[in-house]
Amino acid sequence: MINDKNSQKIVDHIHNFARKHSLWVLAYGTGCGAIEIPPTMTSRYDAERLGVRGAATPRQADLLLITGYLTTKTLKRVIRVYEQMQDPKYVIGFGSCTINGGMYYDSYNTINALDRYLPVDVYINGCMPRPEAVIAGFTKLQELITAGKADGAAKYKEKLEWYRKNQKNVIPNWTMPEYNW
Amino acid sequence: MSFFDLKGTLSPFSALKQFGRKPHTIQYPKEDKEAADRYRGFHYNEMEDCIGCGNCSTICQNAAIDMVKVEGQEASKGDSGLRPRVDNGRCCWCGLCVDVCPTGSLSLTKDYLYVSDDADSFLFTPGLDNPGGKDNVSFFSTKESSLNDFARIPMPELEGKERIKSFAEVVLGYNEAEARAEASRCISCGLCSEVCPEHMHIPEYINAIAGGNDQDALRIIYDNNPLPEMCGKVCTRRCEDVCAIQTRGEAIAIRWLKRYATETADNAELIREIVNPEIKEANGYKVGIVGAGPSGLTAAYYLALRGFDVSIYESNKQAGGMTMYGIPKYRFPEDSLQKQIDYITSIGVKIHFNTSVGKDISFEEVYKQNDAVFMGVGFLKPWTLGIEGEELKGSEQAVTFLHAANSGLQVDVGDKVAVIGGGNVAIDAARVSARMNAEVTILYRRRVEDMPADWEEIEGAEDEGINIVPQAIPIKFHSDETGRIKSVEYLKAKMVPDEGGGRPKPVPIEGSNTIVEVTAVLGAIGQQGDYSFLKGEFEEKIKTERGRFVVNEFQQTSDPKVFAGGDAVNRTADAISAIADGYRAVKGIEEMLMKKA
Amino acid sequence: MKENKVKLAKYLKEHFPAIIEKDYNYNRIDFSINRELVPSVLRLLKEESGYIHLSHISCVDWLEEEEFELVFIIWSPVDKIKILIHTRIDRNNPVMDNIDKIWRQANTYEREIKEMYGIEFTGLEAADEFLLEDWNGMPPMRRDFDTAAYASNKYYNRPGREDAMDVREEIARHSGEEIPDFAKKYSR
Amino acid sequence: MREKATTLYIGPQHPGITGNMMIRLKVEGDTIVKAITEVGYLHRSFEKLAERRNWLQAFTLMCRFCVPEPDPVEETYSRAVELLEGRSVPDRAKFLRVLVLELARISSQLLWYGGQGASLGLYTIGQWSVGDRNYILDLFEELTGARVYHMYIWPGGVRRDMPEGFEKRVLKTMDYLEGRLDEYEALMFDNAIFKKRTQGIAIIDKEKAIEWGVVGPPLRGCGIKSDIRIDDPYEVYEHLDFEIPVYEGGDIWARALVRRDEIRQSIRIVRQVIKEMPGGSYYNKVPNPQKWTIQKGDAYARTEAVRGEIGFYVVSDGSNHPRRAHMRGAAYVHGITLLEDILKGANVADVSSIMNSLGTCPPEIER
Amino acid sequence: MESLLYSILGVLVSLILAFTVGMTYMGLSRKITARIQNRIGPPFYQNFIDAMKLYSKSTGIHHGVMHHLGPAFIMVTSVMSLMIIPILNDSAFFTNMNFHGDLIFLLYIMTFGPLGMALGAGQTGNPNSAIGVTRGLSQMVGFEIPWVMAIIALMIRYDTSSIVDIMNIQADAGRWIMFSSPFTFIAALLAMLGMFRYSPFDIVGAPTELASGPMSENGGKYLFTMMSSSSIFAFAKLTLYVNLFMGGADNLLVLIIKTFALYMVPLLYGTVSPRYRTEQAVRYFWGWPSFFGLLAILYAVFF
Repeated sequence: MINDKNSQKIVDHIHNFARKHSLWVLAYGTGCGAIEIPPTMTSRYDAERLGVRGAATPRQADLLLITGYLTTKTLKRVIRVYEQMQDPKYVIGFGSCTINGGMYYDSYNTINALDRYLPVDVYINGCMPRPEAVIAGFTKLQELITAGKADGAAKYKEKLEWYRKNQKNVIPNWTMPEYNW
Repeated sequence: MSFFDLKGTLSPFSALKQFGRKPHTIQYPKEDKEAADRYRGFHYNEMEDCIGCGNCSTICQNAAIDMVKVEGQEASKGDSGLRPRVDNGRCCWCGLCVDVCPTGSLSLTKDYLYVSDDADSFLFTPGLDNPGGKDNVSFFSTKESSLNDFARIPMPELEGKERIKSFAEVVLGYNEAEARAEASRCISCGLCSEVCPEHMHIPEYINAIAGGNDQDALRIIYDNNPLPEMCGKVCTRRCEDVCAIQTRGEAIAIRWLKRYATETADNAELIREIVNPEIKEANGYKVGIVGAGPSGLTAAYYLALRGFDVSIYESNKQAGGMTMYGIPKYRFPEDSLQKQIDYITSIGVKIHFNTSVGKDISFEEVYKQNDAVFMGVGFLKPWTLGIEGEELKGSEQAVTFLHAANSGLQVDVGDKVAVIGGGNVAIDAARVSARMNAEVTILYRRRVEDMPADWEEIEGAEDEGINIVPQAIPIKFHSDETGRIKSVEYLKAKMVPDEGGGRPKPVPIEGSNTIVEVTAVLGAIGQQGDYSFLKGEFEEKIKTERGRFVVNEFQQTSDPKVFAGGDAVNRTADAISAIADGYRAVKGIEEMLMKKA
Repeated sequence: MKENKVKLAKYLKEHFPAIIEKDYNYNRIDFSINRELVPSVLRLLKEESGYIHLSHISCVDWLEEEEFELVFIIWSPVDKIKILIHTRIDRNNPVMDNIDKIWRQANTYEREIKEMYGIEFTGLEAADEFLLEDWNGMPPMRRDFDTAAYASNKYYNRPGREDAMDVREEIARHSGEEIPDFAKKYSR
Repeated sequence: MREKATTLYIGPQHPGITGNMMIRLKVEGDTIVKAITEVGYLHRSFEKLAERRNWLQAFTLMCRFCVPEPDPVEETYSRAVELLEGRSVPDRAKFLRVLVLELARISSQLLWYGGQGASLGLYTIGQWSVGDRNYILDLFEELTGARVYHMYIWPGGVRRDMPEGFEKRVLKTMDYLEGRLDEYEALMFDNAIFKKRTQGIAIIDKEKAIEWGVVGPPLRGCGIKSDIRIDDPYEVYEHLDFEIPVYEGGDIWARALVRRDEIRQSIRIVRQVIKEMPGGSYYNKVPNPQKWTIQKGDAYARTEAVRGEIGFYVVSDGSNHPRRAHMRGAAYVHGITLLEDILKGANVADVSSIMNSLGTCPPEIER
Repeated sequence: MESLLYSILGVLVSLILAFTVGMTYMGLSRKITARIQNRIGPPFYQNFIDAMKLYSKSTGIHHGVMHHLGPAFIMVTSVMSLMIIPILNDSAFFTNMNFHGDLIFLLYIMTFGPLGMALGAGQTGNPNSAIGVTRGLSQMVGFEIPWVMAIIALMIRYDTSSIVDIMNIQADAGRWIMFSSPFTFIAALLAMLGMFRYSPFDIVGAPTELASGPMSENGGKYLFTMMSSSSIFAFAKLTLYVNLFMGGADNLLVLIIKTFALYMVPLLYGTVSPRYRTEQAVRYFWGWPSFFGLLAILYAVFF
């Protein structure tokens, strides 16, 4: 039987293997942390070794990097972009700003805690995280995928209403469709 | 452009030769490149060195550092018991916290790696969460790079030779710029105010001075100290011992700053105008105070502010107690004291001078006339040396000597004086003698660094040409044919470490007898209380223990109506403790009387 | 440089008697003038004196004085002097003349100042929104806009830090010190 | 035949955009008829935040103004504060500052190599130059303790002295880089296709450059010799021997050549600085930061950053906070109005290339 | 009947072969590029993992029927091309379904894919896709000219429109057409640069210009389909070139060596070149490659 539990497990295993070794990162530099992405992706650190490569559009990407602070203006676009990505999708939050506001905790234009608005799978410590830390973030995500714990996207679907409420709270003029997979 | 750009087509292919080159990729996580020696990674806090001043928390522009209670770190003198905790969801690793850490306990390490799926796991207590960080410290604070100013603004003073010519005040005081600069060194932690017996609001008034608000500073000071000018000049300033800056540098000159603040008002009216105290309506209670020393004056002032009817009984003709009669005038001029006493009397405190309780008026009378009594009687009776020849002419007690000198009486000590002892009284006596053109020698049992006197006083004495002979134990005074003292014989001592862990003990070396020629000897090895005025039932009622009154936290003696303070109560025996006693007694008296009502 | 500055000040004084100068001992000279004359001063300096580079336009909110101060910083590559032209405008009715006809780049500065301070530039042609999106509060760079309060109201701060203590208060509590209210503003 | 104009959004999520901003293009075929920039995606309001911080706390904010090259911003802020307060800086600090600034210039130019290459589809150059940039960042890490946000140049001097043997490592890196630069040039500047893609594209003529207030390499690419390091010298630049590369043409190619030559000049400066580095103190200590007040007044400092002029207008009201710390970003002017103007009539394919050559940097536009 | 069975089986086997080899080539190309770029690069099997992952992704995008059919069109094109192209010389198994005139059919079918793509991408409504498709078609118009010229020259010269015939002619002569008709080869080779869409001809999906052009709206399984079809197509094209100009291959090993060597040409040129603009690319193809194509035809006609 193809659909029984054990074979599903094997299929999942294979899928997870493929997913973790092929993380396509959406090319969206949302904040300062983006400056360490080029070094990570280029010759000195070469994240492509781990199967991490850039993807030009959200449709093709698996991984959204929130590289630091998000202004409300960007948040609106990020939500849109995130929803356009195809399952399974992951989010990595870079540095202090995504965790608790970082140095912009008192700015009127930046959000403080990213996980109120998007499900975050991995946080990387640093301001900004250096390439080693970024790669460590990728490997941590890979571990989570293997363990089947990188389920941010599922959580997002499940708690969509809660996320929407928070999102609408900080984005004054909500002109987006209610959901755009 | 040429018809066909051959070079432009072929030259780029030179890039292909890179194929043969070894890639320079760092194969993290397979191989790791260590962070630089100065890398700013996670914090590390040396828990034992940290004093919990919270300066890191103040400088942090991200509000990332919280001061929290940490297990195993208890508050103690000079340590708030709190330790920094960093929110790595805020931190930007600028390292300012390291650069402002006065102790240098906080540093950054080479570690920087932390990834987690839990956003709440980024709170981090340096030192506790990374005990191994010590070996990894990379960005640390040195005295050179630190943002703290470790050097005190030097206090202008009279030259050593100049000052022994008269009793003019030695310390000249900061000018405005110096005071601002000195006050600006303060990091406002408040560790000082904890050890201050009176818990003065030190960071607040220093901040006020730094900001140029001298009058506010004075107002803050008068909140719980009615004799700030005295404290500003002669306080033993234990606050400076725990100053956060003092851990690696020179403490903030808290005393001199207080002195500066008090100089904003040069007469009692001005003080009153600046402080503008709120005086409560008379509540009908009467309080009698024995002794117009610091504790008595303090109690009187705050009681008067609270609407009590206060009378002080003072045996001398001037108020101030030991600060008047014990402290030489070059340290604490009389008009400074007078100004403060004028201010205290201006708000309604009555002082009965030349009224010695026990002689001119009996204690019982005082006790009956008032609803409460406060005793700030001090230690007047000096300890004697108990060696041969002490009764000789020319052998005197330093306290007596100082009393006489401060009362303006002529005292003849001749031209060679030996002072025995190492406390402030000894130094005072020595320096007063020096001003009487005597050649002074101080004999002290232990080493110079063991002397209980302030180091500034010792230095001052040395500047004035006073010879300090440490490790000298007098054994005999020799007399000349007129019965006057001629010389002091002493034994040299060696320091033997104490097995119980206490400070080393001086042990005389047999046969090391040395004789020093003198015209007078001043003994200054301490004083004790004289409670002969307590007669009859009071002798029983008011308990003493080891020469001191037994009091509770409100300075209440075993007779609920009687309170006591000052040297006769506390062991530290300094002005500020006396003031603290007085202040506490005010609360006690108020509590007792108002509650009863 | 000194004589250049003197010459310049004299030249401007001739044309604009109301101008107030302030000299610095390096290559900077300041002029203050009322706002109506600013465009003519700038035009004169650009076209006649060679101050062709507009380096900066800044705005300072003097809340206590109920005024905005606008500062135009211009530079001459020949004289190598920077001139700061200050002008004060009423904070309650902030209107300024548009100078983007003199320097095209001024357009960007004016757009930002308009958005951040709410200063109206007469005749400025640009989209309303510049940096902010759907902002409907007070212009945020004004001194009376409290960004910390706004942020803490609007954005979520991660819990878990409530056990933080103030060192000063903790010490005072510990030792029984009572800090009077009037002194508290001097605590850190 | 006139096609109907379609609207094309470049950004904010787009691989070709330099940073996080958006350009709305009206396109007919491959030709742009109208371009509207939209910024604000990175607006953190540093200047508002700086007003809440004290003078030294604000300094940690400053390097975040411009992500690709934080050091000139730190330098400008520090110098503005020093001018305001009248604080002097020790000579050694000045040399160290120039060292950091020039290393930052090299590192930023290397990043530009990558950006300009990638915008035209030449990814190899980016892999090389951005990879080699790490060697400069390693030097920074050693000197300042961080790779990108150094927070090294602060009011009164610099934060730490050079570590031991640092000079040697700098020179070694410079030698290595110089060798690599030849390889970059063979790949990029000799390349016929690169020439085809850049020559005659996005021309700014001299008059326009002045009228629009163009600064930095774009200005020098129009044949105007203008560099604040020479015109309004700061730190020790007037004592150093270097040239200002100037090229005629005003197109992407000329700007690229200016940048290419600037790296070599920066290497030259770094070598001189290392050679002539004086001894002594590196820091004229500021007072206790909590209580450091600066007298009333204002100051304006300018710095030649990689993309042009950075200015800092700092106002003090006598307190321990800046009343106003207003930055003029290098790309502030040509990143918006000029870009909109240049894009008119350009090919869609060149948008990214033009942005890279102008050095558009949204974080410093929006701050 | 048996031969048909063989052919069908052969097609299936060669499909798997083409997929595997094509994917491996692309993986290797990433590795080789990486080495030129001073880095290590992904493992050579990275593309298989990528394909697997893309296949495992969900697809929730609906832009209409044509959007779904676009990738299918390309797949069909690739498979059909592969079916026609013989893999090995004189092999009953690997000759596939060639027939007389297959060269002309190939010319037609090879343009079919991009057209299908165009239809699919057009329906997504994404302007990037639309512009990308326009560019792709323009570019195709560019490289088709030298390519068709080269094929015509071949057909005139050898008087056949069958690939197998051409392979046999080379085998008989013992000389590759590459050497006997160099102009034809050069024209075809230069056209091939365009076909492979490596730099400087990666105009269609230029990331920094158009995100990823026609693929902008395609993720997951669509992208998987495109990826596998393009690797099959790449292998088919390479085999075709080997067959036409390099004497075909007697066994698989020779085939792989020859195709890989040929594959290096666009790949290495790509790593060191920036991208042309569309009109520059078209002008390029209409320049030297077409000139050589014309030369080849003239040569074939007159000699």
